[in-house]
Amino acid sequence: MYPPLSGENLMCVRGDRLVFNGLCFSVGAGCVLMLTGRNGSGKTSLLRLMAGIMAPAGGTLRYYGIDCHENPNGHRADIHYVAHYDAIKSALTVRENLAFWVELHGGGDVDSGLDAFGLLALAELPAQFLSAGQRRRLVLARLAAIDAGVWLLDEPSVALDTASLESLRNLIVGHCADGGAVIAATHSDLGFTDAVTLDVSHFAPKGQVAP
Amino acid sequence: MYPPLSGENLMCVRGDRLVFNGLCFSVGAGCVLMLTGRNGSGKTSLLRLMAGIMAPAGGTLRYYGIDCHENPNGHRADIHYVAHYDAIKSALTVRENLAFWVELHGGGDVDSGLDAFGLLALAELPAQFLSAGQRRRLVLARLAAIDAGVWLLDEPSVALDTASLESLRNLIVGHCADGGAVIAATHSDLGFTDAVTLDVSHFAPKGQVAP
Amino acid sequence: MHQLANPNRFLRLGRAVLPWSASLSLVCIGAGLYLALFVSPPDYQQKETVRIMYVHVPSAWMALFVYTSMAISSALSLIWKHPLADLIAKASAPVGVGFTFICLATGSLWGKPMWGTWWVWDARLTSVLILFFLYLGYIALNNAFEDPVRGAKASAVLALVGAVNLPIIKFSVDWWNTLHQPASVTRLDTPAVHSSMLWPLLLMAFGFSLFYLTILVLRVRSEIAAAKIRNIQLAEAGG
Amino acid sequence: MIHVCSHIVLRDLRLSLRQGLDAVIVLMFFVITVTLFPLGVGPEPNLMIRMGPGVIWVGALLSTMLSLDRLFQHDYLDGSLELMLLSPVPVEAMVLAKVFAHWILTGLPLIIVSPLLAVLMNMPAQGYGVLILSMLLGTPVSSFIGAVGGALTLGARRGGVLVSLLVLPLYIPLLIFGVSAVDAAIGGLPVGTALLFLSAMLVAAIPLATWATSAALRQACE
Amino acid sequence: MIHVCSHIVLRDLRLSLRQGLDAVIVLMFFVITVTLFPLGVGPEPNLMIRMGPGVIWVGALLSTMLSLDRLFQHDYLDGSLELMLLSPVPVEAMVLAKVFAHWILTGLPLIIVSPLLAVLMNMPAQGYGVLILSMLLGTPVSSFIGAVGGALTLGARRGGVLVSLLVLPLYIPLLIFGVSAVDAAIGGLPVGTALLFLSAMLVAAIPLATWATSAALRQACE
Ligand code: HEM
Ligand SMILES: Nc1ncnc2c1ncn2[C@@H]1O[C@H](COP(=O)(O)OP(=O)(O)OP(=O)(O)O)[C@@H](O)[C@H]1O
Ligand SMILES: Nc1ncnc2c1ncn2[C@@H]1O[C@H](COP(=O)(O)OP(=O)(O)OP(=O)(O)O)[C@@H](O)[C@H]1O
Ligand SMILES: [Mg+2]
Ligand SMILES: [Mg+2]
Repeated sequence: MYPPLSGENLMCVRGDRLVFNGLCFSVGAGCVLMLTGRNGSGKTSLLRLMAGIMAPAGGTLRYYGIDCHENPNGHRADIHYVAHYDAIKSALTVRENLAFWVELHGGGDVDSGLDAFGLLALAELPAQFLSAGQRRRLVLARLAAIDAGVWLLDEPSVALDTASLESLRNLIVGHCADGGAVIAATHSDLGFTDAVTLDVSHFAPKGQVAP
Repeated sequence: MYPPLSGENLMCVRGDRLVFNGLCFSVGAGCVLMLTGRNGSGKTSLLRLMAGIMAPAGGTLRYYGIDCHENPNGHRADIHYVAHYDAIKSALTVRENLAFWVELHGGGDVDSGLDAFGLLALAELPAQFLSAGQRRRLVLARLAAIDAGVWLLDEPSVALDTASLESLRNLIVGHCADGGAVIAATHSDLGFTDAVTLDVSHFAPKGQVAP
Repeated sequence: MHQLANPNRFLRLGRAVLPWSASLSLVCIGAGLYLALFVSPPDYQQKETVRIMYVHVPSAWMALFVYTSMAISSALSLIWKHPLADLIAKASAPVGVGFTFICLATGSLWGKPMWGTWWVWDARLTSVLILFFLYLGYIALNNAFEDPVRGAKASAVLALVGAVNLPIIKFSVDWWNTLHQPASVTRLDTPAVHSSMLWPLLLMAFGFSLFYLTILVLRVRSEIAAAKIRNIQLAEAGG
Repeated sequence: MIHVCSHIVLRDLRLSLRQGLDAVIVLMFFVITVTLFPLGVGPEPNLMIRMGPGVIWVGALLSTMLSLDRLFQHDYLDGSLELMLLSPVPVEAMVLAKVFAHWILTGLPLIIVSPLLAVLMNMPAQGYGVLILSMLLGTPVSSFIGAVGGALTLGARRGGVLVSLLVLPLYIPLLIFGVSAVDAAIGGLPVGTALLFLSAMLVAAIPLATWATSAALRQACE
Repeated sequence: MIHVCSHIVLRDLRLSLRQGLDAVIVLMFFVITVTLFPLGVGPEPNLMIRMGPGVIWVGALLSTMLSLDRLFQHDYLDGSLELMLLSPVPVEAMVLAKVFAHWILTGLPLIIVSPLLAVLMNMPAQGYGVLILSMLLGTPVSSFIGAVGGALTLGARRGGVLVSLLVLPLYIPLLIFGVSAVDAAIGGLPVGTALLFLSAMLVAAIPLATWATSAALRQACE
């Protein structure tokens, strides 16, 4: 029984500098993995490796035991990546924004997605009028609308008010209950006491000045 | 003895809808004011009013008792506004980025600014290579490099690691000790127990459904 | 809502004006056309084609007049932030495009017999073409923002900048030697046109102006309604 | 597959229709640039007839080029592109869909107004049919070539100008054959070869450009 | 004040030099567009001589227009503009500084290469001096007008194309007088009036455009 996502001594190089090396991890079904580490330690980079956006400079990434390098598609189709940026079109309404991604992933439930973050009231508003937190909620709504096994969240809690933070937490709990896997990079703890944490800073190359 | 910044029943209209109304506040010298409230309650809008970027649709904003509408410049020259966005040029190095703002405000100390957030090691790196938190630190470095009486901080702690968060806190404490005023909008508390908090949501127009 | 306080007064005024302006403009244009086409004499050299003038000239005047009023109300909206001024300027633009187009079309129709070509790139014609583009630019800019307020402000600035073109159009015929003929009616001294030609001309001009007024009232009205609807929607959408 | 592609097309169409007079603006640019030339060069009728087809074609290519940022730039900047690449939809399909949308929004309108400009340039009557035909063949090619340029320059600063730099040289053959076809028609000569070349370019561009664009997009999101 | 402005200018210059031969790219666009015409229209020498000045001027104006996004767009998107407006520096000074930088990066190079293109268009010798002179007067105007357009379209959808729509009509007078000056020089006629008009436009543009641009920038950052 393989874990949904695991990596063996992954190496990451950004630009021409080594960010981390020999990083191993494994996220079982129904588990949450917290990525911590100081700024610039490579959390975002690691998440991008996991999402298959960047290829690792070394080591292997496995999706249910299969090397992602061999079948990238199978692994991609089952992943949600929530990044620093929000891919929101300000000309489209909130609903249209979400609906597009649903279509692209071949189905899902828009309304329940909006509902999960209390966006139904704003559904018909052009996304340009959204505040920072409302935008973030629209991004996160993808998680609820489209189902994928592995969630990769890069500082998901940014700009969220307490209520939305609560709904995010519930969403994650529910996802894990369904046997999904969640990997979240964050500085403020999301309050998952039982979650495994991985400090990316440990894998920084030796003798590097702390940025 | 007037407070550095105060407002009397301010009204804010974004697009053509009323965001908040009848909002009063006053920040004394050496004080910290925390803006809280749910997403879309108008924290950012309020900060933009305070910065003089937007004119209030109603009410008056006073800088040391003088209506900012009368002399916008005196008040602008003494303000730091740290927004959601980071005005960073990826083609310039970290130092050049900061230096430009220092020049524009007619003087300041670049090195101490960089030092305050441990960016000296990265000073000569092109800003495009910075991680989310490093970018944020570069933005905050302006606070330390250029001195202004009133700081307006919009979710300053976003993407900061614990170390940087600590230095931010120290910076704010030091600023208050020098008789400066700080207004910060945030969802995660920055740990200023003695700070006054103002919940912007209270001033939402009556009978509006919560988003 | 608070913005709509005095537009309401405009609405009341408009309701009073509308029937008169509408009917009167129809009457004037009708009478003018009749006089122009059947009563007024053909020109001794231009023959029947001179009748084009009775459409061409008034529409040309309107093209200039509408832009002028647009520029003025833009200035008002920028200086005194008068919400109604925005609406008026915005409502004027399409009318102006219409008249400018008519002026261009009739002009080139006239040019074929008179100058032997549809179009010459002389100062007058070119400056009117620029006016046409300016109108289009104004409309495009006005609609280019999600936030209608911003659109109004930006296009107001554009309208003011474009106002430079007006004197150029007006005096191009005097400054440069153009094919196009100089002002003969709108001269400071007495008009150099026989009254049998002058009357239909003025009637048409008057009718066109009333037509402009009518359209203005109608469009501003609908604009206000649209603003009201938008407000209600946003209020329902809530925070 | 088709279904998903149609959704991408629809989204792009809706985006640009929402965005006010989007297609119209490109059109206006076309009209204005073309009218600039008589202004610049001086409008002798016979000179205009000589210049007409060339100016119209140049104008069309320039305005296509200007509208290229609509293709990928925005999606790249706000991260949509990255997420699209992560989606199960194959990149090639996405590229085809987006290029098609771009052509509907740019090429088609250009084709529709070009006869009017031909009138302005007082082009002889026998030229019109071929002009439209040549543009029907040429504008899709220009969209495809533009897609490659747009994708290659993603992330490069000054994208806008750089694109034109990459794309314009590739437009030159289009220009030459397009113009020569129209000129031939006006001169009453056979137009077959020129149109044949244009069609050949179209056939070649579809697979080549799709492949190149997809590759470039993947790199851009590394 | 002057000191601060110089810093804004320096920063813009440095930015665009860092960004890979920025000015060079605009320049190449200029060269390519101009060379497109002989290709499109067919290179009869006498035709070229007639077209020469017009094509060069059109090319110059188009490439200025293309480079307008460099003026404010980037600063607007990343928020720099807002912070600049917050700084004690008056907006008008900032606008002047940025327009000046833009001219150095765009107008100047265009002026420098235009003689070469004139050779390419085999323009008679007596035209060169006036060509350069007219562009010396004209390009700053085009930068100023462009600044207005660029500032007005900040945050607008389809900014890029919209700018051209707003700016090109205002460029038409520039084009007419610029070309007529060169034509006059080639024809051995007096060039005084045309150049006078160009200078008049420059004098008028500086205050008017500075005001309009500043107003537009303030609006954009509301
Ligand atoms: C497309 C071509 C043309 C355009 C754009 C055009 C434009 C104008 C404009 C803007 C005016 C108003 C000037 C003012 O208010 O003082 C005007 C007036 C006039 N135009 Fe034209 N015109 C064109 C062609 C012609 C032609 C071919 C003729 C006849 C030979 C003509 C005869 C006149 C006359 C008689 C006036 C009235 C001048 C006066 O009394 O004020 N126009 N035209
Ligand atoms: N450009 C705009 N046009 C119209 N309405 C806007 C615009 N920008 C924001 N709004 C509305 O104004 C309200 C306040 O926005 P603001 O960004 O101030 O909220 P906020 O308190 O900062 O929220 P957050 O905590 O998510 O940052 C929001 O409800 C938003 O919908
Ligand atoms: N495009 C790039 N080219 C070169 N180096 C880069 C690039 N992007 C990031 N880096 C470097 O890679 C390192 C890791 O960046 P990354 O964004 O993964 O850090 P992070 O852990 O996400 O930091 P944060 O907590 O601030 O988000 C940083 O030190 C940064 O300097
Ligand atoms: Mg990160
Ligand atoms: Mg906010």
